[in-house]
Amino acid sequence: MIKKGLLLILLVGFVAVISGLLINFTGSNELNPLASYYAEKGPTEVGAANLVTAVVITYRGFDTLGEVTILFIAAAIVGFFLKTMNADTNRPLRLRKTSEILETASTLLVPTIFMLGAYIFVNGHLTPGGGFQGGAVIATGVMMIILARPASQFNHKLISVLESISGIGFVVMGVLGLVLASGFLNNAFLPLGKLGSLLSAGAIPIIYVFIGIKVGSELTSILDSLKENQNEI
Amino acid sequence: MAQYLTLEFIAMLTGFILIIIGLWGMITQKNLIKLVIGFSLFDTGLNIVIVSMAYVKNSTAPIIDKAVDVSQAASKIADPVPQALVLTSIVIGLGVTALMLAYVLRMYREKKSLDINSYTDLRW
Amino acid sequence: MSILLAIFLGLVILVLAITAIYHKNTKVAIIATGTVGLFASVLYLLLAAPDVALTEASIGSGLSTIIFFYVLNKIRQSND
Amino acid sequence: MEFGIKQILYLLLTLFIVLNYGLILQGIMPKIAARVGRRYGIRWYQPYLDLIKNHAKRSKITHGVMYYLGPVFRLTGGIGLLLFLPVIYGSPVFGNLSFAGDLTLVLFFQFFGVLGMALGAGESGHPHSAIGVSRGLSQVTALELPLTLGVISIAMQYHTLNISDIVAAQQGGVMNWTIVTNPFAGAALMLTFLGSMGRAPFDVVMAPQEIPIGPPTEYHSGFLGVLQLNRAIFPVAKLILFMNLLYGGATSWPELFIKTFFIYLWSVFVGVAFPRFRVDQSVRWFLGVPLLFGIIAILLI
Amino acid sequence: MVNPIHIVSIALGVAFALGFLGKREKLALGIVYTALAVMLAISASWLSHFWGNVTEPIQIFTGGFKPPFAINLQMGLAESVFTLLINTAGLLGAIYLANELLKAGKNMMIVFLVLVLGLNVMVMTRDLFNLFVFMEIQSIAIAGLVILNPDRKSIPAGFKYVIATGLISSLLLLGTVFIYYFGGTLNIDFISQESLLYVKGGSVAIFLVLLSIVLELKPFPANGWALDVYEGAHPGIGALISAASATAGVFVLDKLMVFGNFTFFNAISIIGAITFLGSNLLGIKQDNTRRLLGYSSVGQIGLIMTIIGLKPYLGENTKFIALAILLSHYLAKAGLFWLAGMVNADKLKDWGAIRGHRIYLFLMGTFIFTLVGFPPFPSFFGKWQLVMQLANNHHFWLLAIILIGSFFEGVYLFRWLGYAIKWDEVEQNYPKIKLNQFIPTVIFAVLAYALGFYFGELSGYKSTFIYMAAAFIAFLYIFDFLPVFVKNTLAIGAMALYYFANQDTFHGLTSIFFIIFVIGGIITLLAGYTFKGKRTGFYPLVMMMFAGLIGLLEAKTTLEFFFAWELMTAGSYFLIIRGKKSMEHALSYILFSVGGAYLILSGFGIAQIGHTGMGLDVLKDVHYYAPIAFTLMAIGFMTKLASIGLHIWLPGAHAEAEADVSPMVSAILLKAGILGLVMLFLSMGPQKLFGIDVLYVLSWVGVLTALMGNMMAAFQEDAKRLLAYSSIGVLGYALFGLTMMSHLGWLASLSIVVTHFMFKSLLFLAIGGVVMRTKTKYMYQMGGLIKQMPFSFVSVLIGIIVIAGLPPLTGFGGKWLMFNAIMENGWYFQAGIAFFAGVISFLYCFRLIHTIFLGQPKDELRNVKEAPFWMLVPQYIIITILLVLSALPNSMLKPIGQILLNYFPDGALVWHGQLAIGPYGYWNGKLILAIVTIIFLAVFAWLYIINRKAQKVKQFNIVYAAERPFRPETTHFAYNFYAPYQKALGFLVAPGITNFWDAVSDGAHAIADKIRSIYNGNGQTYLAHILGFTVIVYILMNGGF
Repeated sequence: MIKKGLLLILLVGFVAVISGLLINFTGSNELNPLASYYAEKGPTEVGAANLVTAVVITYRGFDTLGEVTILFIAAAIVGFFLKTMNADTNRPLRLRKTSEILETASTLLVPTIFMLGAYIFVNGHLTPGGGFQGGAVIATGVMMIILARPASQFNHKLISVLESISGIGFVVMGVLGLVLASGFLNNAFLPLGKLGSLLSAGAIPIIYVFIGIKVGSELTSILDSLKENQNEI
Repeated sequence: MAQYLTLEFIAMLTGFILIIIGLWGMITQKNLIKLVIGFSLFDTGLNIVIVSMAYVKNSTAPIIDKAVDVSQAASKIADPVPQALVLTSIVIGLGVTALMLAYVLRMYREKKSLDINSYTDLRW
Repeated sequence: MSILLAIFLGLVILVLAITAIYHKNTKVAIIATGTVGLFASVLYLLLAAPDVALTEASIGSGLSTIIFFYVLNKIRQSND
Repeated sequence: MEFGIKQILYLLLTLFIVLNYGLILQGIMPKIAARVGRRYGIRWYQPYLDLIKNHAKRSKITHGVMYYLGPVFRLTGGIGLLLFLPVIYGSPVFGNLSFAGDLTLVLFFQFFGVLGMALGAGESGHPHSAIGVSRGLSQVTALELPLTLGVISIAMQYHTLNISDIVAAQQGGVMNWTIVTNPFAGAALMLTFLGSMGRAPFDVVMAPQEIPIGPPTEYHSGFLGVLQLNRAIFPVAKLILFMNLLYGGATSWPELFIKTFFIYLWSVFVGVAFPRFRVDQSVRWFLGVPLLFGIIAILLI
Repeated sequence: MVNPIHIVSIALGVAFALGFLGKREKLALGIVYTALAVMLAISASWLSHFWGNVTEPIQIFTGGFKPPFAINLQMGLAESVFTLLINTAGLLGAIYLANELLKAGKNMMIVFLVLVLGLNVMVMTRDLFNLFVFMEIQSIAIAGLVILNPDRKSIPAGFKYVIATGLISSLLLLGTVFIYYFGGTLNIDFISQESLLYVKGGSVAIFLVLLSIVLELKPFPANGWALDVYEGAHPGIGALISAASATAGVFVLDKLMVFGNFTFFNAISIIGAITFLGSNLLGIKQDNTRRLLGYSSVGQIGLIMTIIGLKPYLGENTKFIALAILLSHYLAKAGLFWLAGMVNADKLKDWGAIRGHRIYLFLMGTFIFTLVGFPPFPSFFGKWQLVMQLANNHHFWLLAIILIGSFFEGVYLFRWLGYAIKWDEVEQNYPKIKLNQFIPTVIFAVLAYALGFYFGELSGYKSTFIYMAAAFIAFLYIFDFLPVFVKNTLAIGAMALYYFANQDTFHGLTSIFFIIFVIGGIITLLAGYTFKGKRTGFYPLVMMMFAGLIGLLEAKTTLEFFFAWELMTAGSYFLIIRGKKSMEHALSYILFSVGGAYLILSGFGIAQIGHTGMGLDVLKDVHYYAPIAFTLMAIGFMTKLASIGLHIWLPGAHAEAEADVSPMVSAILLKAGILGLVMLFLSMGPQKLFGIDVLYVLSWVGVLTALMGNMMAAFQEDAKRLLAYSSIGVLGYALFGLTMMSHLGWLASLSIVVTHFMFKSLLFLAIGGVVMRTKTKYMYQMGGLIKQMPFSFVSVLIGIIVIAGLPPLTGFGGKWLMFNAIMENGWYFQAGIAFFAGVISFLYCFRLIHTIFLGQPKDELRNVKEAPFWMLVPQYIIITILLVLSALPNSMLKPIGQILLNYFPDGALVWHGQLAIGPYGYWNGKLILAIVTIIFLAVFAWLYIINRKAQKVKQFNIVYAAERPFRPETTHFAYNFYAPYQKALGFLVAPGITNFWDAVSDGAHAIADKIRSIYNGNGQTYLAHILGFTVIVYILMNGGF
């Protein structure tokens, strides 16, 4: 109890520290100059209607590259981690039976879910959403398959090839930006097109496709690693 | 007081309290899964804080479409930068959470215990 | 109007968060955590951030809850 | 300084006088002590007899080189000490070799013989010798502290380490003697003198009355003879040193005999009156009262 | 120039591409190596581009837009250096981990590559949020690499690491976004400190950002998680974390400090200093290798934090100091971790397995001396500059903390090294040399030397002598397989060459020490011919020690002096530890030496305040705190002299050393302390500290040292220990003489110094020879050896006559001079004690010669031979010199007096031939020797005449009450020789000082033990530590909330 009390005091102290942030927060009435620049120049410089996408993919594209990398190594680590764990156990694999309804529903739903995911990341520069969200949706579809057919073995090779292709694609896009346009990850080496149309915003749709595939396959591989544990009892 | 009764401030307050709750969970819950939950809440709180920061009074989403014209974008939209940051932050949070959970699983396999007090072999 | 909604969302989020921390049943706690994410994404919509809302819903509350459950299940199973 | 055959003859003369004087003192003092204790005592010429007897002994054994050299070191130390002292003040004849070194030399040279003797005795392999040496050295070191303080006090008093100069400064009557002008230094010195003479109560080193103990345990015949020569010369040299330091030195042989006789008598007197100390006791004793006197003597300069 | 962005594109491209390779792990590893090598090449090419050119750093605009609208990376001189370091550690670390990576598969290769990439970007990026992202990459990658070999240790450690860094990066993110909110930008170059600090929220945001960077650098005490990782992870990973990751972290902190105001700088320097002190203190209690290295890493990074925090004071020097210390840490810590991986010994004592392996020990020694800051390594120059600058800025508290922390670091590192060299309770077990692990380690060791010389150049250190000596030492090390005879000849030849080349260069007082060091060195080296075989490792070390000693004389600046001082300490440490049972003694030697060296260092530091040069003459004109500087340096030098209170290291160290090392360390090495004092006293003169004359206090220290040293010597049973204590005593005299600051006092002191060199070499060599033959050091186990070892006996006899100061030999000269000097000076009580002590020396002298050579021979020693010929040669050379000096004392004293006239013109001796006349007395050495010899011969002749045919008898033919003894053991009176004396005065030598130091050591251990209990192993507690650290630092910085 004394320990809890001490922790409480600690927490109160921490609250006191960060309250300095809160009480000085008054909201904003207008955009700061940086954001205004994005709002004004973004559509013309980048050609993306979704300004968040413009920032994510182009202005701060380097962050996104790092972010993809984080997910990538997280997947790699989880995969390695759980793989070595499986290697430790020699217990026989017993599978749980799943209901037929789930199996049938998944057969119908999964293609749709994949389509939806693809749609989200292809339209990332126009509407809310993008590679991450789309990738997550695809991963959800994968999860459905796992739930429905626990026995199904993923083609690891395929996942990792997809992961590699999309990852390299992203990097290559970046380098192309450097070589053909004004800088690494610049999207303007392809025509910017008309604002608001699908084929606009230069390389952003392509990059988002790569990101979508990459995130999808990375999340899939995390789920897959966990799945292999899942079925083993 | 009235200056605090705004959408963004309430959201931010929520975020801060969520941070505190998450933190409290992280430092008091002995269960490893609860600890990770605490971290996850902390993370969500942080994201709420960032998003509320992006909000400009009476603004719309930072997307140029029929509702928002290019010319008036600067006065109408919310700040896209923090939103972009949050996207990154959420994904990173997922990565970290997944990693933590993988660790929890592995640790459980080692000792069959979810109590953090069982994992104090390394010390001093 | 949106302020009231925000207050409501905030309260729900906090209650859920406390549940997540203190509920004895880990399953409930995980669900509560996921729900916090869901309500947060609603809050993001209010805050003019649809991109973030979508992401939070799919990744922050969706996928991470799934991962939580996977792990919990795994732990349960190896308990047998 | 001319150094010819004449000087050597003078040295030998000094040596001869001192030797005889020392032997006679060796005979008389036990006699006095015995008479105090109402015993008859030895004949006064007994030391002469012993000396002759030892030199004439036929059985001579040796334990090795150092054993052989021990007595040589010892006697060298005794003679050297004597010769480095100005014996008769103002006499060109008996000023000896004091021009070679000062008081420091004399104080340190005392140990030359001691060390050599100890080495010789050591080689004999007799444990009693070693025990005696260990005791002797312990005791000597302890009395050194008050002695040094006293000597420093005197040296500071006269601003010199030259013994002849110290004696010169004391000329002109009893009131100029150091023992009067610097009584504390005198007291410190006289107390340490008791220890350096090796008589009771500080004679456990030799333990002459009981089982033989001490460095010369294993010595006999000619070796012992040489040691006896030293035993005659060495104390007299020391007496002369103390006389020079404290009692105005001597301008003639008779004065020297009288003064040294009484200084010697002082140690005999104490020896008769007090029981023997163990070594650890004597060490502590020397670091008590004599040391106090020494400190006061320094403070009073 | 290749665009630095390609560091990113190549690393990521390769990382992503590894997925194509399927199961071809070897190919994957090869590609990873290639990628790392290309990254290394890119940063190296940029370094060469910026090197020496004052070029503005170039900016890389990602996204194609100028900052602040897009993220930019920067590549300048600093960035190129740091990325080069990171990539080097990355490539070599990957090579080191080849087997583990192959086993773990390509996932871990990916993580490894991405970690190196993340660190690169952390260095290059100029965007705050981008920094956050790549720091996350770093944390996650490390968390992954921790489980390279998943086991009970690494997994919980990794978990603690994940949650702790998770919390820390969340704090960073919180701060970052609020910086954006209050400052309107995320670009580091556009964030204006003023506008942020203007708002309270802004300052909190800055606080959170900087604090989380500090937390990433593992400040004490919020660093339990990091220590666990160091302990739990594979050493190869530990190396990477400690070297590369910390390097990047330091750079980030430095980069972000542009936000910080003065308070932040102060806070960081204090946090760093506390970290340095705290973790090094806790380190002394540690017995697990990797955790020990963890503590040390944390401490070193703390030190660098301090330096960054001191930037406002250090100004331009920051770069030099920080880099010097960082590089040393980088090389040494990576090297040590790698070594730990190769040796694979968990407990420190298990390192005894590699004892005797010269390559492993060479590597380990190199790294440990690099860490502690010995020359010629960069950290030496860094620490030197740091101390000078701290002193210049009057940061004395910080100075003290840093030096104490360094000292603690020395404690555990040297203990560890000692175990590796000497601990013989584990089986010798040399790990097989795997080239992929071995080569990176060797490269780092070589770099440590190379960079050391480079930093030496930078700090204006140039001593051709030391460089030549270093070359010679290296030569001896490489050609260590040659037989002793050749190496000994080479060593003597080198010394002789040096002597003849330089005999005219030294004038004044240094020439005395020149002769002692060089001629003395040659004489003692002669004894080396005794040894057969190779004597592995001996000659480089001897030469190192002598190079240090001579370097002291060659030194023109304080830096050169200190360099040589430390070199000498290092060499002598290794020499001492070569002895049989010398592990703990060598440890206490090096610790006292290091402590003393730090005092000297701080003394130099204080002395040069307000000076621009570093010449030794700054000591002549100390502007500030002169008495304190004087006292510090005096105590420092007295540590080497083993003055009372600081002496406890000496007896063991000198007694346990090898037969010919004892004379070197005792007769020659100790003189370095005298040299230091001579230099100090001459330059600074008498000083009053708090109204007390320091020299007066030192005079008491001197005589008490003499008294205690001699008395302790009298009570020893161990012959070499006896001599060691005797050295303490004699040097007490020397110190006493110097404190008199008069012509005679110095003459006395220096003549004692010179004769001490001779008689102590003589005695140590003689006793060393005896010990070699009898295989025991205990005197009571010997006895009667005069018949077997007559030559050694004569040596000892001459030696003790000199040591005791008996006329007619030359030792008396010193006593006579001392007496005159004291009388002149008026220090009578000291004089009394000095002479009391002098007489006590008879006690041990006699004991030494009696119990060894005289008395009853023991049965088992009846057949020992005379000491080896080459042990006797130097002895008889010395005896010859001693006899000449005894006969002609002015041949030594007159030149010394002549030299002293330059410094003390008054009160010189007047010489008439061999007759010296002082202010109080006179002394004619030649005459005395002649007289004594004549009397001696006359008496001997007399005895021989009356005793011509003495009969030689057997051992037991002695007069013994009633019965004859039959066992030498019971008849040889040797054990506890001075029992009555001990009974009377033994209380004076009660081990009070030893007890005092024991108590100090126990106290430090107890405190460390208490403090480290905060690291209870619970990850949650560590989170609480992080929170608590945040709160407390905030309160302390702001004086409230």
